[in-house]
Amino acid sequence: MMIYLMCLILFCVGVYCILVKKNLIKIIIGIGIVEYAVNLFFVLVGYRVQGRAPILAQDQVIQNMVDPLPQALVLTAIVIGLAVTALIVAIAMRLYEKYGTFDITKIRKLRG
Amino acid sequence: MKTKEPGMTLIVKTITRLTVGLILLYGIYIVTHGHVSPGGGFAGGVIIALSFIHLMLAFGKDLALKKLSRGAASFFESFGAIMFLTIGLLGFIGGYFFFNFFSKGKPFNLFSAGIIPLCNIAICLKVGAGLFAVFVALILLEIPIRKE
Amino acid sequence: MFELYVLLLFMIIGAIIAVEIKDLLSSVVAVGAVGLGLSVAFLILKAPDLAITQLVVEILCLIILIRATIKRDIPSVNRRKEVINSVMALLFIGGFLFFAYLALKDLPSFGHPIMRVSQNYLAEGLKKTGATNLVASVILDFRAYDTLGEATILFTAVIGVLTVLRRIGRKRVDEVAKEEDEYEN
Amino acid sequence: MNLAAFPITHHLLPFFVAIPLGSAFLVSLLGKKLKGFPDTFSNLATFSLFSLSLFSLLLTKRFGTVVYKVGGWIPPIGICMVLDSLTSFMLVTINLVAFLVTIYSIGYMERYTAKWKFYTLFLLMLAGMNGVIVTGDMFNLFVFLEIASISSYALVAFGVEHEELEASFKYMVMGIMASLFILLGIAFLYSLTSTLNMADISRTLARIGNNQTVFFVAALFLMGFGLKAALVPFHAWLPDAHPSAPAPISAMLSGVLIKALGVYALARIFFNVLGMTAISSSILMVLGIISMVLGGLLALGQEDIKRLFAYSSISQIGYVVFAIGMGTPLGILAGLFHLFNHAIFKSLLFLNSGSIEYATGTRDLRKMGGLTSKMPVTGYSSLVGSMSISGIPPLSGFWSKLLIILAAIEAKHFIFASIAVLVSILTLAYYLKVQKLAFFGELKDSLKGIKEVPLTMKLSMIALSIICIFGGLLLIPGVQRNFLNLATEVLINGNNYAQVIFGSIK
Repeated sequence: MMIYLMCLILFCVGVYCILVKKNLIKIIIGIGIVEYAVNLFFVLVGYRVQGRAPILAQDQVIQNMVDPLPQALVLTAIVIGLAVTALIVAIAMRLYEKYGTFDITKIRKLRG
Repeated sequence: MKTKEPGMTLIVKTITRLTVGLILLYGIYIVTHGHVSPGGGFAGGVIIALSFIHLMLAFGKDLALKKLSRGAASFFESFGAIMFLTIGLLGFIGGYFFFNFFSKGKPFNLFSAGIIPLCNIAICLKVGAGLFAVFVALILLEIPIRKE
Repeated sequence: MFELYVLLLFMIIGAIIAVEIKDLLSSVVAVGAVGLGLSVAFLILKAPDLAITQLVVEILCLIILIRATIKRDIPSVNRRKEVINSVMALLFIGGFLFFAYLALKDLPSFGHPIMRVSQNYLAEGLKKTGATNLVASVILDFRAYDTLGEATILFTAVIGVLTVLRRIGRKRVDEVAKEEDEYEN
Repeated sequence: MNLAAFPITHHLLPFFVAIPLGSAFLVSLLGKKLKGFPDTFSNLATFSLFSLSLFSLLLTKRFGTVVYKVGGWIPPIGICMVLDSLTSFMLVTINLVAFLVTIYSIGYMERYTAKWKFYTLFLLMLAGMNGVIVTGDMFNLFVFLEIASISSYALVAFGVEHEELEASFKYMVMGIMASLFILLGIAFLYSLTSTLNMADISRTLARIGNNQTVFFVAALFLMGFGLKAALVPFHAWLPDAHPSAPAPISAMLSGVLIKALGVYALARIFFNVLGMTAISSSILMVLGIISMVLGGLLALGQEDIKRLFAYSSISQIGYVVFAIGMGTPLGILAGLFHLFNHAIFKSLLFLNSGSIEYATGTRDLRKMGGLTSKMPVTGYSSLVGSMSISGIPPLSGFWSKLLIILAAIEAKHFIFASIAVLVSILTLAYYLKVQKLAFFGELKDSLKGIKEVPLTMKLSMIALSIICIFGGLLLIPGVQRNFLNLATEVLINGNNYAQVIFGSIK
């Protein structure tokens, strides 16, 4: 319970960063932090007390493994995070090229 | 007086020369043993891409591009994607999309688990080539310094 | 599980430093530390696959981010405090945490997942797929369709990056521009 | 594996995803070398998808709900694909618009560089949308939602000018936030129910009963999918992102993307998975009404033609969400009908704006005038689209708006019904403004030399306006029973969804 809450606090640090900061790179960092928090939450959900990693070993009967499904999902989520980061960094670099700054308050051609 | 070579200092270059092969080998190991030990196509693919990126950071972009050109990278990427989709479609042999139609083999062996190692290889090709292509594109983007 | 608490505390502090520090490069390094902490946390939580993946992805992300920030911009981030904005954000976060707290009460407690469906993977994974790494058996056999999606996302992002980095997007009205731009070859 | 127990026709279900994915990979592999290959191949792909979706209508009529087990794993162990009437309704809508838009792109995209990248991303976006519609698994829905979103981020920035990049960045930040909220919601839901299959979640939740977690998850999903659908407190990205994209993409984004990722997902999850309650119903209705009014008011003041259309999209999505939120059979029917109609006329209008930009090089309404004389096809089809969206009888928009208002009266929401009528008049006002400024009046001197657009662009605009004119025919009892009513029943059924799914697994 406490550990879930700490994980969500990490989530909120990222959200705060996205909502308040005015620098493109800071926003990207905020997105990264939120991603970490969500991935960690998923793995926490599948953890089992005294559990073993879900990998079988030869000639050995292992009981009480942790849940493999969230791990598989988080693997997908990490890849999605990487893909998104690569694309958003590319866009941020193009914006820097066009405007000469990472400051979002100076990047304002659009009205609303 | 030497002409300035591209890349970093001699120390970095020497160490890179020693380690880059190991990194590549480790990536291949991770990919091919994805179904018996931790790792898999994705992690291995990233490691393989990192070995090329390592080369690029140490020796400059020309050498790395000579080893793996951009055309080849984008070809491997599309090829890996098509290979993965084809494995999925071949599942129709067994009756379903993504059916594990291969023989399962003996557990704990390298050649076991049906389509899983094949999928790992396809993903590794895709991921390695794709990430390398992204990195090269980002490196080559020269941004003019502007004075307002 | 004591070490997990310490690690999470470390990650939260690292995240706050990454958010609040002025210098962009330091900020990127701090977020890298958080990512490595996450990788260790995965190891403690018995997820070696994820630990490996997180580690290599973190390295790649750091290289990309450092590449984007190095020698760019004046390090001082705009200091003009927008009080209203921060207060709104904090209010939203407060509300979010409050409702999350209520919601967490009704979840199964930490360390005791229900595992109704996953039981099948543990019991039959080896017999039905032949893979001893059960995570691999889930991502590439039971849920291979998800992985197709995942590979496609990466493919999309690569094409997207190449698209965004084109030098010229539009042809002028009467200009017969050359088809391929300089990033092609 | 016994094939006989499973009719061979059911195997077409994976092809809704496999065809666009495969063609995207092939276009990216060969498109650079072979001239003309991207054009022909993409059109072939979207055409075959459209025919398949029409065939899927027959399939649902014949077999009812079809559940396809991917990899042969029985759900909830594996992922399943579900084809029910709502799915095939959405598939027809999406693939129809996509087909007509690809025809249009042949001519229009000549103005941009790197056409093969455009087609690759376009097909990936289509694959993502079809995947979202067809899936029966929560996490799989998230994965395909991300495919569609990421390709749309890149497509918004396709012109790589200042505004496009800025709009794309804004859209991307918002979109990623939305995705992460959705992912967090899925994590909570997984912890609570220990399954990812939508039908299984629905069954488990019905057993658990009321729960704080479900409430929180509903809030997360509302935020996430609300952002994707651009409901009003979350709408800020849409008026930037939709006008910045190339016209065919604006048509796809406004016409179908916000509906597939936003409205469809919201409806499916709230009705069939979480279960509709009085609170969620009234929240959806209020959000719908606010979007309707605010979108309409903001549209009135716009001078940029595409921006005006974008605000109008917010307003019309408000209608759809409001109608579906009522939860009554007539309301849902009206909402789905309006969804279909809006997909048609909004893509038509965006294609018109693209034609204007193609011919004149401007999007500013004040610089246009008298275009009908020079561009008759664009002019008249845009007239049809405008009149249809503002609800002039006998065009399709009139019937769906009438049904929405009737449904509101039937459900005794008289205030909301009168607001809907007023917003309809507002809609007429700003579309008359478009018609007056752009197509009627004196031809400006600077526009003397313009020409009508190429044939392929004309073809798709004509096709869309014909559907607009005859859209009302969908309400003829025989057609309505098979197309709209069946789709409505899926949502009305609510939690029985689980029984239907598990009943039809063979």
